[in-house]
Amino acid sequence: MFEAIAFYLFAFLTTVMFFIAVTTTQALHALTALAAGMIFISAFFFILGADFLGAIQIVVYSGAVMALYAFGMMFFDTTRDVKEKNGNKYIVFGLSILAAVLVVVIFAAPMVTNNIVALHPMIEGAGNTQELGMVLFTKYLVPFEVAAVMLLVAMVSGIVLAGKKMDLSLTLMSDAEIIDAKKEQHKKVL
Amino acid sequence: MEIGLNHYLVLSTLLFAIGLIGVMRRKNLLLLFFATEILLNSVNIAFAAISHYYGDLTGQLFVFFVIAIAASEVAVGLGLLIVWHKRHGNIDLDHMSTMKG
Amino acid sequence: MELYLYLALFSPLVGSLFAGLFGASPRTKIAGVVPSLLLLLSFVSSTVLLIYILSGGEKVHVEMMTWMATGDLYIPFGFVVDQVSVTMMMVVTLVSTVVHFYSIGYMDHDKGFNRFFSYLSAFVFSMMILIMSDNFAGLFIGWEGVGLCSWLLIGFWYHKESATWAANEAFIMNRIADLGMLIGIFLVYWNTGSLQYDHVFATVGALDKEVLTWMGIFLFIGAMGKSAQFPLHTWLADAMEGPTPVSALIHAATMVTAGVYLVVRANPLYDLIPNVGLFIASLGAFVALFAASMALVNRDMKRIIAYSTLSQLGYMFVAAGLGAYWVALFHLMAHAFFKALLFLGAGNVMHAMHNELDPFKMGGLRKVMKGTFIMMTLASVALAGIYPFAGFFSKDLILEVGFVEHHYIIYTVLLFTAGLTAFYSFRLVALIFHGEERYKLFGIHPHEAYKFMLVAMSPLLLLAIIAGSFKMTYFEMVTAVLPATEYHVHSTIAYWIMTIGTQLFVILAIAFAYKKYANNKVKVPDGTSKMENRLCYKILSNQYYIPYIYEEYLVKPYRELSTVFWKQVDMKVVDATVDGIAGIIYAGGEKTRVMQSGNLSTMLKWMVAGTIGLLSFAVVFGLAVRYSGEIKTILSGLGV
Amino acid sequence: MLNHILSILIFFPALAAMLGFIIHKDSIRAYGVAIAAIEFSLSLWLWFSFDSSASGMQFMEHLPLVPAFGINYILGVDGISLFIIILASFFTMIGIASLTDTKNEKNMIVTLLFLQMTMAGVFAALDGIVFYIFWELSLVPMLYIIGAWGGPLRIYASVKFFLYTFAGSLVMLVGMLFVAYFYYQATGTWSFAILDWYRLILPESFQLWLFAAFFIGFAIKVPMFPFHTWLPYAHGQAPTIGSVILAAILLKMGTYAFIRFSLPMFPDASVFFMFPIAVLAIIMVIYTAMVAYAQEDVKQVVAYSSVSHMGIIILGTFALNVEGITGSIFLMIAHGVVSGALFLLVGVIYDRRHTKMMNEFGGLAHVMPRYATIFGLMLMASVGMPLTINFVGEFLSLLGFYKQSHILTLLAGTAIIVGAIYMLAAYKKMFFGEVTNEKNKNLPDVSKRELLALIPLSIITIWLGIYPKPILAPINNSVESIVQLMHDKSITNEAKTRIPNLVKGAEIAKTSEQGAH
Repeated sequence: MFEAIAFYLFAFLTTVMFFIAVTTTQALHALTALAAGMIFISAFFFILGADFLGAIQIVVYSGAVMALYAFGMMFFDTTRDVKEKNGNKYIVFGLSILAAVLVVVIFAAPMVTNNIVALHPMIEGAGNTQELGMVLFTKYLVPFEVAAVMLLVAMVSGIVLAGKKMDLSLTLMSDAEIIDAKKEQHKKVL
Repeated sequence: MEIGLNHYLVLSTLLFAIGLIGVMRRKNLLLLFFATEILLNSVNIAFAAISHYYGDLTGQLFVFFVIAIAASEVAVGLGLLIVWHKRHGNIDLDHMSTMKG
Repeated sequence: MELYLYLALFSPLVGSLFAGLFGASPRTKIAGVVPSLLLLLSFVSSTVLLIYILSGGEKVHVEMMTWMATGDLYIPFGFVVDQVSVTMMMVVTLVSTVVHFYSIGYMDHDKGFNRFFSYLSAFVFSMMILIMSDNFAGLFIGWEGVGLCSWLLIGFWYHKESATWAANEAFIMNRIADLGMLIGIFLVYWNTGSLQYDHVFATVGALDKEVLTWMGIFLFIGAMGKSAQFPLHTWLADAMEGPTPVSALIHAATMVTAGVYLVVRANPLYDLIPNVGLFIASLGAFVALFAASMALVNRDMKRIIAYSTLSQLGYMFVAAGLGAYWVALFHLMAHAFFKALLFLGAGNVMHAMHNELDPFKMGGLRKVMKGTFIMMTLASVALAGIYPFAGFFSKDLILEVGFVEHHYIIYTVLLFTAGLTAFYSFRLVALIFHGEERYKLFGIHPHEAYKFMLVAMSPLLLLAIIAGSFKMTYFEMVTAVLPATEYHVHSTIAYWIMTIGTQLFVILAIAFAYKKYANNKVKVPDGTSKMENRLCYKILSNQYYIPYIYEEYLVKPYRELSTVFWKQVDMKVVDATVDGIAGIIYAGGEKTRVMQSGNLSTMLKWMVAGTIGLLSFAVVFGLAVRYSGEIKTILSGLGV
Repeated sequence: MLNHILSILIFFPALAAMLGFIIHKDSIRAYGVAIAAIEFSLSLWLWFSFDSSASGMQFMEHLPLVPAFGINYILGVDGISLFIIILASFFTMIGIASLTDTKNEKNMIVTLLFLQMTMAGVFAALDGIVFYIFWELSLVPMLYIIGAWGGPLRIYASVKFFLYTFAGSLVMLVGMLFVAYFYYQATGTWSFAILDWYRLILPESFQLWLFAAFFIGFAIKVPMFPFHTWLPYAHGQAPTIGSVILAAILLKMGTYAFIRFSLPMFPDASVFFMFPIAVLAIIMVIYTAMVAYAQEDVKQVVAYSSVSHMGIIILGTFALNVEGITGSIFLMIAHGVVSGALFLLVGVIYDRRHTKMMNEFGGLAHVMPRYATIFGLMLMASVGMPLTINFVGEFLSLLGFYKQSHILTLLAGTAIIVGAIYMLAAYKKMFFGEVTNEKNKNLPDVSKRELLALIPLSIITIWLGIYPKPILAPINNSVESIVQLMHDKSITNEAKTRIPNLVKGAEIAKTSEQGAH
């Protein structure tokens, strides 16, 4: 009973949050709603007994990713309303709903529910984190390491891409210097 | 009122649809990224739920990797976005048409 | 005897190759003399074989080597000399030897002298294969070979448009008939399992009547082409574009008689199908009359003789069709002698008249060309069938055959044609040799041909006179293999009435021809005289408008249809369809290129649409798998 | 060495071609001729060591490539493929020998040597995938030859040639994959070996579809009506050597594949489709002959005549009896020789006048008597004159098909009429009459180098016309085994009656199957 209430509650909350995130015209609102939705999603993980994932979800998504986005938004003019000039709303909603229905149909098809045998059955008496760790560092070690390298590469690339001219600090420069730097930048661009 | 796999799947689908709506209607690239995050998360829920109901850890591992990928994607994507913004002064999708065939 | 067989067969080939060696070099006498001597050798060998056969020898049968062998099919290069083929060999080698020697003089000034002898000897070789082969395939080799040589020789003066046109016409028309021949051969093979004459004719009796009829018809179609029977006759008159010795050899004495030879050779087959035989005889009688009528008014010396050949071929087919094979063969032989003589005489006249062919422009030539005059007159007498010349024995025999077999219509037609034959032959002789010397109007100074040419012709003259006396010897020899039916009118009185009546009729026709054309009043026609404007004259002189009809309704439509096929169908339908398919794909690319607007938002929408497409596939296939049993029953219910 | 002679035949020219890149430009020609001559003598050696009394595959080579899917490098020749391989190496040799003032001669020779590799590969391959690879590879050098040395429309022609044949062969590939899959279903192991496939007895409905799939690939290659339109463009634009090889060898791949694949694998479907294909073949014969008659360009006449003759080959193939199939294989060789020679002859006059329009010529017999003679000989061979090579093939093909249908054979037989019409008309336009064009007055007759190519072809034309036995006998043995195999395999009564049973051939068929392993 408790599980059901929790499910429906969080389901409602995530749906609303995400819906706000995709429909609002305020970028800040969207960011906030998204972050909230992420946290609510971690609740599902906890309900499903995937504690480790829940924790990761909060740490990585709500923490790291959202922080990144927040940083990113600082570069852009976020105070301005986001213009959304969409030609046909029906296409957008129609396509999405169609896709959703199809996915449901596929999952609801009886053949999916049968014949699935667990490859890595849960180990009785071990915590979720421990279980995951055992699989992750045995069978999925190589992908794990690859993912780690990928993250590292992504980090470096993110810094390299975004961090040009990071050595110039706007707060420490005089106004004239800032104008010069901007001019120089424009020249480069052009 | 037992909550079964199908409940999660329906939820996941619903969120996926919301994500798709976002993907299609957002013109601001940053907000488009938000929508992709929603897509990824909806799939994550489905994975976790299936993993739970079948007692198979593979699903959870997938979620793990998806999160890792999402994180890297954000890092690289935002980097590119910033570069673009620096060059063009906007991150509007309609202005990105160099791939016109 | 095999040695003689090979000598007879291959010496013309050697001669041809020898002359061919000089093909590109300037005229040398030796290129003409050597093939002629080799042909003489062939003739001597044939004579030896004839004597051997006459003295009761067994037929000579050799198998030189395998030609084609696959599956059950086995075709060797086999040659047989029996009573029938030895007769033909004699005719062919004799006439061709004479023609070769004659040509040394006739082609004296032609720069294609060497080439000419190469072709001519090749022709003789092909003809020898045709008559000596012991199977249908070998016959077909010769059959096509003579067609090829005829093409080469008709088109010998290839710079003349008319000559090359006639050559192609002859070749193509023969090809039409050859197709019939080929089909006949196929029928023979699949029904008897062999193409060897011995085997085929031994088994042919056991076959279904219908099959036999078709066999007979298709083989006869082949014969119709070579022997220029209606409706494939037009090439023969046009073939007169070739050098005159060629006309004498190929288009009078040998090649055109190949059809008759085929029917005679296949006598066991035709004996079994009298209906086809009757058809052959009727067609023969028709052609005899038809060709003779065209010869009546023609104004081209060589064409007149060609039509006369056609007419005589009709006679031969009458005999062959009515089962009197030996009579047909006998007339073939006799005809070869006097017709070749006639042509060679015409060649002399042409030489004298600087290639003028219109007899109305000649006249009175007997004073300058005594030898030729005598020879042509005698040949014409033989052709007309006056006793005791060769034609009397052979041609009147055919009339008797018609009478005895109770085909009175055929008999009447042939009798009438005999009169026509006499008329047009002597019309020609009268116009050329008698009357006023009209050639003087055209400033020509005729002269007699070389002596040795006349000497070369003399064997033919001799045979044209005396060939009839061989009748009984010949009969005894040839009936060893051919049905030995003697044709005698039962009542002696009727016989004498018929014979004398025919003779009188013919002589009257000759007298009429002389009266009309041998006087000094004959003028060169200029298209104004009353006779020339008559309808029947026009029809006859235009050869019943048949060449015109062929040109208008076969050749032109074919040409136009070909162009339509190329320009309209091939280019605009078939090729355009292919290009159209490519175009659709290309246009599809062009159209869908718009999808790649470069606008990421639009592309994302497409991406979603694509996802939906894939998902739908998943659903559809999932359902199909789930309900495959039901779908199958529904489909089978629909009869798929 | 004899054990690997087929591999040597295939890869020797390819290796030599690669080495050819480092040969100096001036000596490349001698190098090419030498390589091609060695290749030709190797193929002759193949013939001499070939046991013509045996009907099965000989000189088999076997090397696993992808064992999991039964893809193996299997080579072998029988009487059917042997002579086409020899013909291919022969034409490569005389083609290189008779090359005249070609720009980038080095590239041309290298390309030709590569082409030789693919041709040998196609006819020697006994594995579906290997066959397919060589089949597609053969397009590339030809594409290059047309595209690089062709006439003004060369790009269009080469792209059309490539795409058209490529599209067809893709369908064929699908068919091959399905056959292999079916083999897997039936036996539990994968195999692409053709000899394994021979043993499959497919249900009739499968046969029909598979036959259709293979048919499209082969028919475009042949090319059969209505898939023939790439050919005139390809011939029209290709340089002489390209046309020669295309007509002499590449087209034969289609008809060869019909005999190698379609007939033994799908006997019932072959019988089922016999009449429709025969009708197509007859349309091909008559229609293209008429189109040929309407042409103004002598090369197009020869090109369309090729299509017309291929119709007879198809007809002989689908006679489904020993006479017909033997005839069609023989006609493949015959047509290779004759059409190759005719294209060379057209090339001779094109080199001199740089035009192929017939109305530009006329009276050439005066100016170039030797040329006219050789052309006349080839013309007569082309129209099927007895005692020339073509007649044997045409006669046997038609004879064979006569067993199946009288009327259709009669119609197809008109080939000898319509063929004569266009050929003689073309000959008349070019060689007869007076020399009207000033430019033609002083044309030199065929040179020694050209004679080098033409004389051997003339000799073959007559020699094999008079004495076809050395070729006919081995072909006959192999064909008998195929026909017997077809008879044994066929399911429907129709097929059993249409395909003759050669009792004496029964043993041979079995041994040839065992020879596969």
